[in-house]
Amino acid sequence: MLFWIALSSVMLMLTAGVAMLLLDNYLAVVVASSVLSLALSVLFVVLQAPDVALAEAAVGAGLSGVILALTLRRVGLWRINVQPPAAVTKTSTEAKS
Amino acid sequence: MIGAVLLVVLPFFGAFLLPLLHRHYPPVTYWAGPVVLISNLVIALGLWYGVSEVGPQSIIFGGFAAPLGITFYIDPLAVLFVMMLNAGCLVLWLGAWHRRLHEEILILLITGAGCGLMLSGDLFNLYVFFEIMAVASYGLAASRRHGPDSHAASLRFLLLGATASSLGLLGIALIYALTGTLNLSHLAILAPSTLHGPVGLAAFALLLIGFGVKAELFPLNTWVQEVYATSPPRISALLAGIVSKLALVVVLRLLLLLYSDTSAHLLLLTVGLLGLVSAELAAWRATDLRRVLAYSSVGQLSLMAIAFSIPGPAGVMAGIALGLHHALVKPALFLLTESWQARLHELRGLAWLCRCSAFAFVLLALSLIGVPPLPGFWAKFWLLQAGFAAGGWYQTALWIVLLSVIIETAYLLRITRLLFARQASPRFCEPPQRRNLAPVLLLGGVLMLVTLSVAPIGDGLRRIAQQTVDTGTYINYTLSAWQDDKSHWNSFPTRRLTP
Amino acid sequence: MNLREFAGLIFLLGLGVLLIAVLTTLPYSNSLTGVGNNILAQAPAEVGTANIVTAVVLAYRGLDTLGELLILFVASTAVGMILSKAPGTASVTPPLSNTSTGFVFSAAASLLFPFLILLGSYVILHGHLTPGGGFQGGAILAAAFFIPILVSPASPFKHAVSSLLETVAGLVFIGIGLVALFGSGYFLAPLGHPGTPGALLSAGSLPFLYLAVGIKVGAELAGIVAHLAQP
Amino acid sequence: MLVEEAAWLYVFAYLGAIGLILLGLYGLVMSRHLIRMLLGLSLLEAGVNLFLIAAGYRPGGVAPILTEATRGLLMVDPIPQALVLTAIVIGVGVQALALALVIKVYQAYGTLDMDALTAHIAAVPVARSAPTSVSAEEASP
Repeated sequence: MLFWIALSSVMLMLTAGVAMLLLDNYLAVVVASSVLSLALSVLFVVLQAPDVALAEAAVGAGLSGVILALTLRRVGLWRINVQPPAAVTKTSTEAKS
Repeated sequence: MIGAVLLVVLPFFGAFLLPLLHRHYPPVTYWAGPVVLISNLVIALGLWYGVSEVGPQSIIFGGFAAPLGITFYIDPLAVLFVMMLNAGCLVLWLGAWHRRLHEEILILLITGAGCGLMLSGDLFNLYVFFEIMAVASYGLAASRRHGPDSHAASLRFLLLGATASSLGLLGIALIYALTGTLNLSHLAILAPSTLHGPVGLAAFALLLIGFGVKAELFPLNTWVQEVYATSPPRISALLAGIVSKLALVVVLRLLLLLYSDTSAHLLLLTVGLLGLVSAELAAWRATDLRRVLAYSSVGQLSLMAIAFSIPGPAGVMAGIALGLHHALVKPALFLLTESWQARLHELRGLAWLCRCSAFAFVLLALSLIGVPPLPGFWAKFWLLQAGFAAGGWYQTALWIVLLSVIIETAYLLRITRLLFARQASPRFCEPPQRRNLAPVLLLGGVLMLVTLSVAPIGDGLRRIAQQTVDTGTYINYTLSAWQDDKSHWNSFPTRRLTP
Repeated sequence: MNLREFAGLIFLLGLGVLLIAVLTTLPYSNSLTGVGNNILAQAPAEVGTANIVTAVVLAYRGLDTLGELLILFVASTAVGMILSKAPGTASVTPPLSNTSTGFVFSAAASLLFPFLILLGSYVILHGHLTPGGGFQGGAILAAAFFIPILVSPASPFKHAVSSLLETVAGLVFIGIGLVALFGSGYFLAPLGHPGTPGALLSAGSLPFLYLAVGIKVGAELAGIVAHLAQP
Repeated sequence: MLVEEAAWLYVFAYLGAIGLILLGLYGLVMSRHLIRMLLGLSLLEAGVNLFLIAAGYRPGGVAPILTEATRGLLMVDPIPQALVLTAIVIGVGVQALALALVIKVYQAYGTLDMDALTAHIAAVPVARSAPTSVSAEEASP
């Protein structure tokens, strides 16, 4: 039982890690980073570190995802539909005005 | 030895208190910093007196004996650099005309963390203090008010620095996995059987990456020129002149205590040589005064790393001398050239408009090159002496060092020639701003004073170096709680010490 | 592929091979020293915590915890410095979700608030008994305060209050350490009687230290989120 | 190399940690987008944390929390857990600072491309007005 929990959480963790680097949709990236933290905290529980698991779940999955999402909103990447990067970036003159 | 604790805690206390006080009484930012720094300096002088009278001391935290809790080890090297840090921050404080709350908080935190970094005898505690210093430097590097460039440079600095310190933490994890302890003296006892192998060397390389970013070591110094070109001179002076040395001193401690085998020394030597050559060549090609100074700072720190990589007290002495000399000269240069043109070709003929600052520049540059009566000469002389005595690879390395000194001479003399050029006059020149004058004069005065008293200072440094390489004393003092029973690592007595 | 990427990949490959090779030589917890074992054996009697990780965090390595609080303090100070001095670039930022935040969200947020406060306080105050403590509880407390910001970005966040809490909590932490320094001679030494491990009122001064850690972490994290959320 | 009964847990944990570290470094090296690089950084930190926890694990050990049920049993090493608690919070602080810088950089340049930033910095000594304007403003508080 423990074997399968550990195996599946490692697999989930690594998959989420790859997804974080490859996905184009930043909404999905934030979700992937939270999934990674949750899988990691499951692994911490399996490794008999409940304190660290709690911290990882609260800080990694919750808070870190929130600040990432807030930043993405302020740089204009927080959108459901993926657009080509040229349309996403705004020019510096716009920013200055 | 309560003083050593206060040395760290006082700046932190001040930093916590500053926002609250500022809200009710804004002028507090003008004197809170100097008060903390001066009291720190007084405490450090007291420690210096104690250390030179009684010998090295160690203190423990929380009342737990050495390998279980965190220890501080107070020896002349640590106290010397603590004094350098506090005095340097105080001198730079003189140069700040307008004080902004956040900057003052960050500088206080750098001071406290730097003191802890010098004194701490626990690997992870070193990492924590190093991180405080690093994060505060990222903040300071981004502190120019109208500079998006400084934000960008700070961001690049942060990415490099955070990556490297994560790898450094990986090195700490490897060491912990191999030995099961984090106390430096405990590790020093265990090192010959556990860390002197390929895995231990890999851990050292990872730690070198971690600490090397701030120490401006070879592949990790791309941030240096960007940050120093975009941040205010006061911050550049602080980071280049003072903070970077501390990281290198930590590397020296690790090298002496944990890695006394030759491969680690050769690794540091290689890194230092590569950094030296690349930095001097880059400085020669640079067309921007700030970048020239930044690259020359990388070169000086690489020289210091080379000196530290030479086994024995002679190399350590040369390294300390190089570090202290650079801490005198480089902040003065950064502050002096604040109001000058950034581009080299616009400096043409500047000397005929503001003579005093041009002459001061030439004096500092000559000391940086190492022209005989000035202290820079003696630091380099001691380095060559130590390298020559060490023999082997180090003698080969000396040729590269000499070559780099020639390149350094070439670019600094080129700037001097531009300053004194007759044919074209600059469009305009401002004298150095008054706020920078006091620190520059102070640093220059100290430089002159050192020139006049090289012999006693050399003797003092030699004694400090002797005590620094004496790792047996370090281990005895920090592990005194269980030194009577050294044969059983697994069953050492752990008792709660009661005063 | 430029030189930087090439060098990076070489480094990556080397590090991977190195780490895999290292795995074959690690002692796998048959550690040479008894530092961890000694702490496991001594902590309940010496410090009085049932959760030994708490004993390590606050008693054996209390200085690291102070340092970690300072790093958060540095980070929040620097974030405040960087984001507060926007010279008139009040750009319009769209709300976090595409739909406007409706009644359900705001009602849920205000309903959640007391529960999160309760949960956070519980996790902090039982840090010496069960898994959890100042960091975890602090993050939960922070969540209680920033969830209203996420729901309606216009809701005001009192930076003055959070900074006051932050300062007081930091001063309490250092103050307890200094009391120990002048009382028993050791900075951050556990004060008071250890008591019986497992009781709520045990472990001397450690619960107070963890309370200070929790409030400080909570206030700083909430302040950081508020800075990032409000242009 | 591993003869213990619960050795597979070590294998999973260490391989997972190495996988995360390498993924994170890959993201940092191969990507030029600031957000991706920060994601790589957080992957790297997570991997290092997992490595530390795995270094403190003992086969058959229980969590280091003393209750009636665990009295007398073998416990895992508490020190790495305390270190990782610290490291997690450090990681969040650094990430928050980095994201704040990302926001400012985006407001100034309108781009999140690392190469563009490098180009901007490389062209820094364009105007000498920067230091004087700062000092002029700072002199009159």
